[in-house]
Amino acid sequence: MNLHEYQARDILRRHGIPVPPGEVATSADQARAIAARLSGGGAVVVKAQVHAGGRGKAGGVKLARDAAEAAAHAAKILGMTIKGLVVQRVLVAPAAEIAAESYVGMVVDRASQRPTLMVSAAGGVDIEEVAAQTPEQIHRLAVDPRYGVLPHQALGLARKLYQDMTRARAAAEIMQRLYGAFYAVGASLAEINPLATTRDGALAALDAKIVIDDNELDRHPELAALRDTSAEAPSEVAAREAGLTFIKLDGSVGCCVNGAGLAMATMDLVKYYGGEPANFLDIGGSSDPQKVVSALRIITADPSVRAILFNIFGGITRGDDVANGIVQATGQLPLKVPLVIRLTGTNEELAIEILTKAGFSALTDMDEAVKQAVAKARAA
Amino acid sequence: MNLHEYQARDILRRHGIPVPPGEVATSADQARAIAARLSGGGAVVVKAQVHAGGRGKAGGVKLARDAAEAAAHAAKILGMTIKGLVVQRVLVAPAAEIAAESYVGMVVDRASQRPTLMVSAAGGVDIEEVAAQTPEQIHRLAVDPRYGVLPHQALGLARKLYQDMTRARAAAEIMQRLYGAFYAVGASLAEINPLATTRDGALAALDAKIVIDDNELDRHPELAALRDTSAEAPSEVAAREAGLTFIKLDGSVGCCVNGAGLAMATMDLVKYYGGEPANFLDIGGSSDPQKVVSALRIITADPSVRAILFNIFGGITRGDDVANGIVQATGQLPLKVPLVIRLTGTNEELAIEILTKAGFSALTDMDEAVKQAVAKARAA
Amino acid sequence: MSIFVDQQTRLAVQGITGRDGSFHTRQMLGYGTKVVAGVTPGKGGQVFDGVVPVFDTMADAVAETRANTSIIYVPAAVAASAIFEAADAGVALIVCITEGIPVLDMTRVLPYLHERGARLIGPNCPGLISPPRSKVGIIPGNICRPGRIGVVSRSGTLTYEIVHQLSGAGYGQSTCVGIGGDPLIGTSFIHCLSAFQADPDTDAVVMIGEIGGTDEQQAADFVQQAMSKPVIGFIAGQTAPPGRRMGHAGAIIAGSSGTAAEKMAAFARAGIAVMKRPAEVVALLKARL
Amino acid sequence: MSIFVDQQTRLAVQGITGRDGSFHTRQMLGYGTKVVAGVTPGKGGQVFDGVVPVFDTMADAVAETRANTSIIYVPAAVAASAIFEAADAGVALIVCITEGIPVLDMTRVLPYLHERGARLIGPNCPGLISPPRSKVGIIPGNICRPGRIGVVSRSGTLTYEIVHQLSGAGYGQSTCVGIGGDPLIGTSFIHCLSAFQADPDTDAVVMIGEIGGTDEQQAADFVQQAMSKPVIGFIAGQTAPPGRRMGHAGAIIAGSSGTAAEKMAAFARAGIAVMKRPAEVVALLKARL
Repeated sequence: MNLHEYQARDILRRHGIPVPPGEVATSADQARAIAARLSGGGAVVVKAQVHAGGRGKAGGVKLARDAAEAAAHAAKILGMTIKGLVVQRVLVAPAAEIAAESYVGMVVDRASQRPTLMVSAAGGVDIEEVAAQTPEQIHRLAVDPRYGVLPHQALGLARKLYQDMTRARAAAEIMQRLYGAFYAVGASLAEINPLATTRDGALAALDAKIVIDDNELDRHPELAALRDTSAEAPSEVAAREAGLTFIKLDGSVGCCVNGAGLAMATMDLVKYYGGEPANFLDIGGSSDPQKVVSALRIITADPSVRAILFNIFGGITRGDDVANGIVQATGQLPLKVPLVIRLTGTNEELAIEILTKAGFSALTDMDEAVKQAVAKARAA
Repeated sequence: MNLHEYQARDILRRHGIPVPPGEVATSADQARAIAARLSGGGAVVVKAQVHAGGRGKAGGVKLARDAAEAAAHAAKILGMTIKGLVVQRVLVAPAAEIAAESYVGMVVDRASQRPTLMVSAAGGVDIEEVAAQTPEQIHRLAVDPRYGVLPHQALGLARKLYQDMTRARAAAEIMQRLYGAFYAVGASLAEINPLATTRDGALAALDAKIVIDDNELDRHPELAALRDTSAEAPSEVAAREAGLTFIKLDGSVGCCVNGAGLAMATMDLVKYYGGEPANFLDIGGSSDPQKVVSALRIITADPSVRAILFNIFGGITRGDDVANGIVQATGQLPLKVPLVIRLTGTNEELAIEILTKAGFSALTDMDEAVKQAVAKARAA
Repeated sequence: MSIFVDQQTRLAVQGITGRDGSFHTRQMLGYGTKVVAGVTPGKGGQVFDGVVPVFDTMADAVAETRANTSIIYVPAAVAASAIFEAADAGVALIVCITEGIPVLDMTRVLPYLHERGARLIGPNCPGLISPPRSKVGIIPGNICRPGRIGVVSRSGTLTYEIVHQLSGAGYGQSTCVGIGGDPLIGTSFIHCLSAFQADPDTDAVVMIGEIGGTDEQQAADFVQQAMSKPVIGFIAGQTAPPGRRMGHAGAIIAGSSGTAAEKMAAFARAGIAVMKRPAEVVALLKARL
Repeated sequence: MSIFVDQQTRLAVQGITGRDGSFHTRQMLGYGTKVVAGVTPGKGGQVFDGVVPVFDTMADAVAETRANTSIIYVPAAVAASAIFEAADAGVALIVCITEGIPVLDMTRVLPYLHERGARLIGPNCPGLISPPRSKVGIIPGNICRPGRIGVVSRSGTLTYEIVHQLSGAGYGQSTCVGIGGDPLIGTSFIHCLSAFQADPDTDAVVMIGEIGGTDEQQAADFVQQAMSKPVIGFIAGQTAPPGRRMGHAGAIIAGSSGTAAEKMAAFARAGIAVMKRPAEVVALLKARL
């Protein structure tokens, strides 16, 4: 789960990392008031709070000389659409005079299986680009989670960013605290970019990004409450609430599959046979007919969908349950697009009987089903 | 540093361990008010807050049927002397109806070098006695501090105390939290005794004892502030403030030594030659003359001291510094008891010159010096 | 023969009385797996289906039944704890079916297992099966046939699809291992490939990967350097968009890293025959054997 | 010969620019110890007394000077961190003089050292000396003589007292080791006794213990089972009251455990000659050699 910048800043601040003041506004008037209160008459920055990179290029980050200009910028940014997401909130913060910018991030490195600090003196830009173009500018520390980030390790890393020992010590402290925050909130990514050196030589976390591991949300209800469903595609919100994994794509073949690997392979096969998948959708291992109903509702809500493909390999998932779900769902909301069903494995015969009785036909071969679905989507 | 029961209870409560209500009073009126507020008209217990075991036997723990009786008990207990310590505070807490009592404690086990949970179903009594008489009733878990107390380990231990799984789970949770508290406050001992099972089957930490590692106090000023100097011997408070390690004993030969091992060996030698040491006193490794002055002041404040013995083996400690300290101190407060000085090692000649000039004589042999000091203490 | 599980496997089921645990215990018993113990705290003393004794703790289960393998069906919130418990009890192989374990829990679990020399398969995996008698997990026994092809996969149903193709064409399996779809897992492709290479009863290996991470790339290097047996590979997720978690927590393209194209190229470079679609597995295998 | 330190010892001083560090570095240099590096973060590039290069980190110091031993004189609050750093830098022997390190810090430090196979002497110890040339710590060189008696002690000045008696009577020392007065220490009596037993240039060992813990009792068992060389023992604290910390954090009688009487009895049972007072060391040694 992505957090907004302002939420990430709050978490870092609570963990003792120096974060400059800043508050969130949902209207131009609020933005004006915050600017007046925090800036002391000076310049402020107004930043769109959306789950998308490249906010600056999209015009979602603006410098304002005073509170009036902050209100004007906020009025423009609020309601703006950035990468398909409507801006509902802006962060208003005093503009800092920046002497230098570093990057400090925490991830779990899959290869070493360790929580890993990544830092770079090339901050303020996309770290992916730094990694691609000047990988030697990125320094890593694979942390032993049995001991945490040890002070000398953090200082050694900080010295790669700062010559000055006082600043290096401050940065080392920030790295240790970032590690603490990372575990405390169950993050899969926590980054400070930039970690700015201000004119007076102090360090400040100017922008922050935290992604929470969805698997941690059950034990962190206070974080789950931070979810901003208004910043997500409604279909994905609905899918999550129905216990489905759904990702909207741009094609015309709606897919409903059991199992993530098979779902990806099905999408790939749609593409292989000349079609374009409209979505990734995994109904999971259980075989609750209600999930099938929800899945069909979400798929059919997408106007780009021209044909629907079920691909079910029964294991734990029972074919008859899926068949019942399809019959039930199509009874409730009659389909306007063709449906191709591939179904094999557990209770295959029973499933086919149920479907046949309801007027559907079912295939057992995956390639054949995908070909038919692609053809029908084209024809529609 | 020992904490009072009420301080230890606060710490456990903050770490999520179920501790029944209870507040501290310094007067009978306060005790009455607390009893009225907390008990709902029922019985309360009034407990002396002193750093001494056996409070119950000494009459420092009383059950009161109501607030009036609580005030009466408090009036009696406040000001009472238990093992040489004057009671300044009482804890007033609602009396619990107890079905069973366990013991749960955390220490660092020196042999395994591990933080260790010790538990026993035989709670409510001195755990030392249980260990001596029925050691099979004590169960231990050496914790790997790299991982902390793992849930299954705590549950395995809790099952040795409780058949009932709900209670065992609650106890396991308490053990994990006690471990967390132990590290959080830098304790060398943290025990709940008894961990009571109340009539309704819930667990509650009725009495708690926490000893903080003195070496942690610098990083925990909030704990250092809990020190109750009124509950300690004034000579020891003065010694600590002067940077000396001092322990009052019952003999007549005052000892002033550099180094803890040599100080103990000096006391032992006093005893060996028929005397009794009046104290343990280590002036430490540095050789600040001011420490010698403080040491002499503390030793001479003890009316039982009949002779004073200096035993200095110069290493880091410079003999001339000690000699200067002795001259300075005896100039400020003339001695009323004989002084025997043994001094060897670094700058021995210079030291003897300083002492001789000031009218003192110094020996270089430890046995000879101790014999003389014992003889002088006897003669005095 | 087979890898990791065989007739010597004595299985303890952690969470045997739960919905999934009880269902799959029956399936495993039906297949012939030696399920010797179940564990559910508070239910010690019961006997599951009249045949499997239930214990309060893994320590008890191992002490009483000499279980050498455990399988975990407990909820995600307590799954890491169950793995710790199994490792402490001394079993050599731990199979964790549970999906949804926080990654940070796994960062602490993995070194613990490493210190004790215990192997973990999973989490978030279908387990493994060595037809015809040893099934530890949830892979449907009826799609498998005894044989000489090793199968290793990050996926569940996609594996069934491919195993189904193999069995249908007469290619039985020595062992099928689902290593799991999470970012941090106990047993990697390389561990399995290495075991299949050493197994005299495995002739070829089918490796089913997906987007995310670099496990497949490392496996490709291993195949090139250390394997003499033919390997057929598949990568799911060619059409997956970057930055989105495709169901499996581990199936995510981070930046430009972990794409299907990258992995398929690594396979090709290492001499691994790459399926473009699952149905190609039989033809590719036939050409290599 | 000697144990733990010798002419091959290449020493890095952590905290070389501090009050204690600089004083004792001069003492060690004067004695002949090969002090090859100093470490003080932020002072890298300086040269201490014109002879010892100073580095910002232990890693730099080891890389540049091939230091194989470190000694720590930093304040207690950061001493555990200094030990971690030394272990990470790969030195084989770490001597920690610092007093006042929290015990819980040591519970984390000790497994870290163990994982890396590094030996720690101390903390809260005077270090060690192998006369006539290698001194790593603060034991005054002028009271020691080269010779064939091993000395191991939990104490500082009490050790000097006994070494002084030995040297005065012509008994030089192969190595004197102060293992430290804290409850948790890196090197126990047993480690030292075992090393002295193996050292061809040590004829007998003087072991100086004190109240608290059971290290001496375990050492007595070791002497009985594994040592052929004579051992003379002393225990300080016969008159210590229970429950009070006698200066050293480790010198405390907990309940009825760790008393001097108990330890002296264990010594006697193991055939260790027990001094009643320090001055007896020479006579007892003479009788045994």
